[in-house]
Amino acid sequence: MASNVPEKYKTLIKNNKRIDGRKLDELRPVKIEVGVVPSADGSAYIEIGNTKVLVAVHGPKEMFPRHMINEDRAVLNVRYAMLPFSTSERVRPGPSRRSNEISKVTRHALESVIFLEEFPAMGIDLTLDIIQADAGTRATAITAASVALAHAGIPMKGLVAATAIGKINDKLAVDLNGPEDNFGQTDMPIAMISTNKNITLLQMDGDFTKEEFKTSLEMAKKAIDPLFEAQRAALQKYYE
Amino acid sequence: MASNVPEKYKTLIKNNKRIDGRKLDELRPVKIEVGVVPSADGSAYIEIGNTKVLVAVHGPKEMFPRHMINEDRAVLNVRYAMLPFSTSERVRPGPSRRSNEISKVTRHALESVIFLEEFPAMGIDLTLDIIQADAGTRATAITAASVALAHAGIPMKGLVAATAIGKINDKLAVDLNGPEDNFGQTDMPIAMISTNKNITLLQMDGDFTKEEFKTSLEMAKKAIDPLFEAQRAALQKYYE
Amino acid sequence: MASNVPEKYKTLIKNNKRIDGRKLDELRPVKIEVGVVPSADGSAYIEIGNTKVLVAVHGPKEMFPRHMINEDRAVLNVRYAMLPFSTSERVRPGPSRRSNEISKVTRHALESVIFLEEFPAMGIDLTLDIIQADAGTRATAITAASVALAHAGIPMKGLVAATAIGKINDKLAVDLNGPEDNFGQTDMPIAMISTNKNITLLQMDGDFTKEEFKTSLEMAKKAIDPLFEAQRAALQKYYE
Amino acid sequence: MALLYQNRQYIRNNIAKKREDGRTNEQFRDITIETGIIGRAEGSARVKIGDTEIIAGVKTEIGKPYPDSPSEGVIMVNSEFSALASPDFENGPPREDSIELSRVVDRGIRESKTVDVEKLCIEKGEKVWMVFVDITIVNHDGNLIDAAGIGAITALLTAQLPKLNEDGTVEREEFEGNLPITQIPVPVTSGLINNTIITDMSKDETECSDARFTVTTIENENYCAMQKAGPSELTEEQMLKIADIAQKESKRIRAAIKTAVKKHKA
Amino acid sequence: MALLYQNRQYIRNNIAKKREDGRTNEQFRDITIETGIIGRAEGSARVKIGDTEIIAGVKTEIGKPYPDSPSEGVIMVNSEFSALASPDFENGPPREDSIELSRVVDRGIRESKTVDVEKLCIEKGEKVWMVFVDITIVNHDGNLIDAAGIGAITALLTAQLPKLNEDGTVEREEFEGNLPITQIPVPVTSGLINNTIITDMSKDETECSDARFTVTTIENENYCAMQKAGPSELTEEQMLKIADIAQKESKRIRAAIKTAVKKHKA
Amino acid sequence: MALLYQNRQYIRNNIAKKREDGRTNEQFRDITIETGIIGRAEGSARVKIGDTEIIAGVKTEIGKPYPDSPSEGVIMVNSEFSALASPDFENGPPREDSIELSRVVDRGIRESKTVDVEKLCIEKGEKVWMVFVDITIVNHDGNLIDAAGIGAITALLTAQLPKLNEDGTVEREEFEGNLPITQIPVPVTSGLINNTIITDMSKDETECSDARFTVTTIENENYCAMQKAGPSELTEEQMLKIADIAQKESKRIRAAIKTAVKKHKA
Repeated sequence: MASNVPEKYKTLIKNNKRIDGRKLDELRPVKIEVGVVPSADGSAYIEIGNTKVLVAVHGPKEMFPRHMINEDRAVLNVRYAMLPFSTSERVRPGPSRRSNEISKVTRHALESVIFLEEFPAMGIDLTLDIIQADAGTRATAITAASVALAHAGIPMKGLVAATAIGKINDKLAVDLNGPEDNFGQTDMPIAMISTNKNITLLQMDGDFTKEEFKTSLEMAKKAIDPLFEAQRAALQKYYE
Repeated sequence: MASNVPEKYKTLIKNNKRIDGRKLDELRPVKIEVGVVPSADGSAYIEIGNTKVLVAVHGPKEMFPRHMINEDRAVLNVRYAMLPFSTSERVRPGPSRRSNEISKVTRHALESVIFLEEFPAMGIDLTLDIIQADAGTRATAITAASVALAHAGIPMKGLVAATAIGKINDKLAVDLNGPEDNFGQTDMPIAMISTNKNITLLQMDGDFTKEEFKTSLEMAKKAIDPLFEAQRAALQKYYE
Repeated sequence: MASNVPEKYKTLIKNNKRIDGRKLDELRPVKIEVGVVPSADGSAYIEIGNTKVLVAVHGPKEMFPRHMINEDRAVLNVRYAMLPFSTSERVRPGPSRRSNEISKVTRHALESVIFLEEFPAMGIDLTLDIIQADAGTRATAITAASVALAHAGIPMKGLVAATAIGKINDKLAVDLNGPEDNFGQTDMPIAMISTNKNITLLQMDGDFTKEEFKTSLEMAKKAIDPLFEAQRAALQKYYE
Repeated sequence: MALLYQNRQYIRNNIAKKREDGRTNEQFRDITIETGIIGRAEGSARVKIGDTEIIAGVKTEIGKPYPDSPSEGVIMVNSEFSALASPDFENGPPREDSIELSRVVDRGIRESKTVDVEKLCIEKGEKVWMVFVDITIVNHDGNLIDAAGIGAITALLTAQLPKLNEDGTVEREEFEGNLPITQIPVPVTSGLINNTIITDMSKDETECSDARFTVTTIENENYCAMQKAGPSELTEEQMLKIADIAQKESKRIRAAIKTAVKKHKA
Repeated sequence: MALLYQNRQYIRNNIAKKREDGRTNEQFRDITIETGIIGRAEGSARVKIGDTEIIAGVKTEIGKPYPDSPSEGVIMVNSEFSALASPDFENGPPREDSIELSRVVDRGIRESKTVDVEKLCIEKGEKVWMVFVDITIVNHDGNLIDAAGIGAITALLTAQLPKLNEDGTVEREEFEGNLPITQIPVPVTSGLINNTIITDMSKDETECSDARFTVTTIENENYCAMQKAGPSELTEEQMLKIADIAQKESKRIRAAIKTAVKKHKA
Repeated sequence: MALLYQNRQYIRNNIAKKREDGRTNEQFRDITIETGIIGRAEGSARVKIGDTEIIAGVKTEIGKPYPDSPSEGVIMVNSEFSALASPDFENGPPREDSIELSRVVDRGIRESKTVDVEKLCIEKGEKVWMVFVDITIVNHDGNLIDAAGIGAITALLTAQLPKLNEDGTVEREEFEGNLPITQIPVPVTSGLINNTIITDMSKDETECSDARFTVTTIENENYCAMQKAGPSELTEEQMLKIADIAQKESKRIRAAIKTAVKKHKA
């Protein structure tokens, strides 16, 4: 949502096609692979368009630091990081305000589906490394995370997948790519549970009328189905 | 005590009047209010001239961090901070060498009047937030602090108040304001106990002859009385 | 090994003499003094040429931090620091990547001679302060460290001393000084045990043929003897 | 002090029937907005929502623009939990909450283009105004995000730019006009407690809540920012309902902000 | 997970006869090198040695040169253990290992003048290219230094400099040619386990080892960097032997790097 | 090592009659001042007071002036407890003491205008000399503030400014004259132990003391800085007495500094 829009990104939709040829309600190509980090208890690699994320789960295991132990349930520790070479301008290593906030909302996006009470006093570490960023990094990471948690054998009441609904050239569109995110009007990452389509993450920046917001939620509900399918297919393929 | 004195601050005393109209031995207007932070155990708001400070006390309570516990007495934890918007140039949030030192001398200025031995192994947290700074922030904070401690019901053998004696245009003056502090010759913050006028804090930067130092101590002893009165009046008003 | 070599340092060897008059296999003057820090359990001051280092040992004593305790043996904690005024450009106080790495290799250079198993669960703190740096600071510090450890009465199976072999103007030379290190081709710090000349530290940056590497090790073996003598003489002098 | 388990359960079980302080589910506590409270700041505000109190102050500095936006000034919103506000901050896990508060308010101001940052450019690629909005929590009785958001926009609306001298130095005691503010975003947060939607939750209610949803509305009734928080899921209907409440309540709050700013400028 | 004492002893006692995975003492695991894996990076590589996997990426920025080398660009190699790679990193003493890894790879590239930093100067004393090589450990099964070193040089060999606009800004999507790389240093690490020299140690073997020695060789068979690690002493003969192995093995690895780079540029 | 309770009580009970080392109440230990001890520093000094030993070194850099004093150089005094000096520093609460030491010495030099910072301006608003005085505690046997203060001023008095080349770079091996020093402030610290005033306290005495008072005097016998420390109160009379002692003792110490500096320049 920068102010200086380069000429080539002024028109983001032409003949109902987006700059990468997608329709308004079409996701970018999705690729999910399970078990990519041998030393982790669960792991997944995901590509959604040009956004690439590696996710690893370690645990359930002894909880560190000790003073954060919850005697009634496992604690989910989430660490989201953009690798230094994942964007145009190098990202300095180490946590930032942005990455801390995303770690928190990601944790909240996943906690409600995990049976944390089955592992009292333990910790589950979830690492999300953004290898290449082209918009939608938190949504992409969440989609991979629930696959990695399943791979680690952690019991869940459903999968969580996430995408974004945005507004570009005054039209609603699914799963924004980099230029659409940078030069569009609105971006709304949203995460849902596979079983009931309830919402576990929703953030929005930009501009929505009440009607647009309502429509966006409907669009998300539909658009997210292929992600659940991709998650299931990846797990199935791994165990075949 | 900067070297470039603007024209208008070259003469800080004219006809025995200071730039804000005060006499040499006159304090700035004082306003103290008790109980301004409902969630704290004790609190006070103070204005001395344009210097404004909020003070809160939490405790006596469990001591953190644990390894700093003193089994024989309570530990007084002091945190002095200038809020980012309290001065001309924004203050970066977080502790600095200056704020750490002031936290320490403030603690020493108050410890000798508190019956800390009545609360072994406990902690008393004292937070001093400088909302607006116009010289004398540590003195003003100390004056408010003993009111907030009293409001928290912490037993003390007396109140502590503080002011500053300075030298401007070669004359001694009480309770410097901002320009007097910046363009004067000497600044000496000093804290005393109400019961015996003994000194619990004294710092000095600038230039004093032996005689001037002696006179300064005498001036402080007199000047500080209205502060003790204002402290008592504020507490009385609160409990009425 | 900088690229801009000043005129006066282009020729580092003339008639088999180095810029400070030394022969190729000659150490700089060595001076070691024991017991220079009265409050420490062991200490040594060393000058090798213009490189000056103070070393202090505290312990064996209770180990901090507690979670680093090893129940089977003492832990050697090494802290290497260049004092701010030790080099041309001021060194910012506090640990750096470089100082952390040197602390680690120094620890490894000394651990194998200390009977750490005689002090289970304890800690030995070794502080290395570089007062003046003119190349070879880690080697100089290691040479002083085993003297300070001996002074602290810590049992060792031998002394460790260290020097550097370098290549300047295509010739191998012992114990590089500042300009030789900066404008030479290769620097190889090396530490050996007095009893068997085995190697406990070796690092190299620059360029060595296989033959040069072999010759360097031989040169080090010979060059290091005067250092062991200086160590023994300093300890003897102290106890006389 | 954290709530006892019994108190938590009591609040949760009874919330559908009545709130502790007798409010209706969607009812705000009294809001007071004061301006011009800090003489050293370029703009300032004190906001109280019931017993919750925050102070917001605006400061400006001259700095270098970011390489990827050479002709834009910089706006930063920062909120800190002072130890003043609650003893819990010392011990508990406050940092993460503090960061979320800070980020939500920051994004609500920055990404909604509330400040026209292009007007803050002094010399392209070299010098721009950097505008800092710092928010201090003085007393914490819940709903910090709304209080902080109201404080931030009020402080910005009353802020002035210091005069810039010919030689590039800043004249801190003279001013050259207002900040270029384009709109008045107002955040309204509701929470879910035991499946009941509750607006403007107190601190105790927040501790009993399962999820929160902040919706920020601008004057034309459009939404400019949203943030769900808390571990529980929300249904589509609950979200739409909370967005409706926000649209409605924000009008009244925006009117109060405007009144305070008008009074300040009079 | 750290090795149990019994496993440690078993590996140590049998190492002279056979390695856990059946390799000979000086035998490397399979090495695979991929290039161009990160579109946002100026150069990138993924290196696997057995189950060990690292990713290396090159990024460039414009910065000020150091005061004592005003006409030289800056090259920085940084390696981080991601929490991805092993749960041990959370609890144990990883920082020191991480720093050593980082320093050894950094020195291997920087002090060997692998990058001709004088060609990275844009305006003497004012503007130079800063080249960052960042390495992330994705899976840790030992021999991280060799994997990181191979990844760093491969990423540098495939990296391009972004175009510099007339007005001094960087055009991130166009390029102006390769980085000035002068040689291909290859690190090879062997360790000492119970007095036996073992090359390319697995993670378990590393935990059983008494000392390690990394020797970096350039194309003309000369050594450009060395680093001994670990608390035990090494004899002169052991060091010479390990240096010999490095010289021999580095040839094969350098050939693999060249093949990967050639394929990338085709 | 902290004192045992019994030792503390013994020292406190007997202090009025005799000090552990036999000195009279106001008597200093032997002071030795050496100069020019660090070849790399622009100025340096080693100060011993009894077994207390500190090293002070002056370094210079070129930097930007602060925005509110564009034609003034910068002087920074920093003192660090090295782990060399005492094992207590590892465990105890050293940071706060270290900061106070640093601040008191820093203020004693900076706010007393000991260095004429206007003469350190190279180019108004752009380039000034930054002068760093770094003090390292080598051995701690009490009275660090006085030792550090003496070391700082001695190092400054012997310091020279490096030569500035035409092109703005610094020639580190040539010099252009002395630093502009205007006066010689000397701190003298006395403490209160069980109501007795004791000057130049040892480490054990410091641990037994109730309060300390540092008074810094300049050549004309005026005071330029004071700092009370420690939790106990002092009476007016005690403060005046300590200030008297400082005035008297500072003369002898200043003479020793001058002798050392004269010898250095000869």
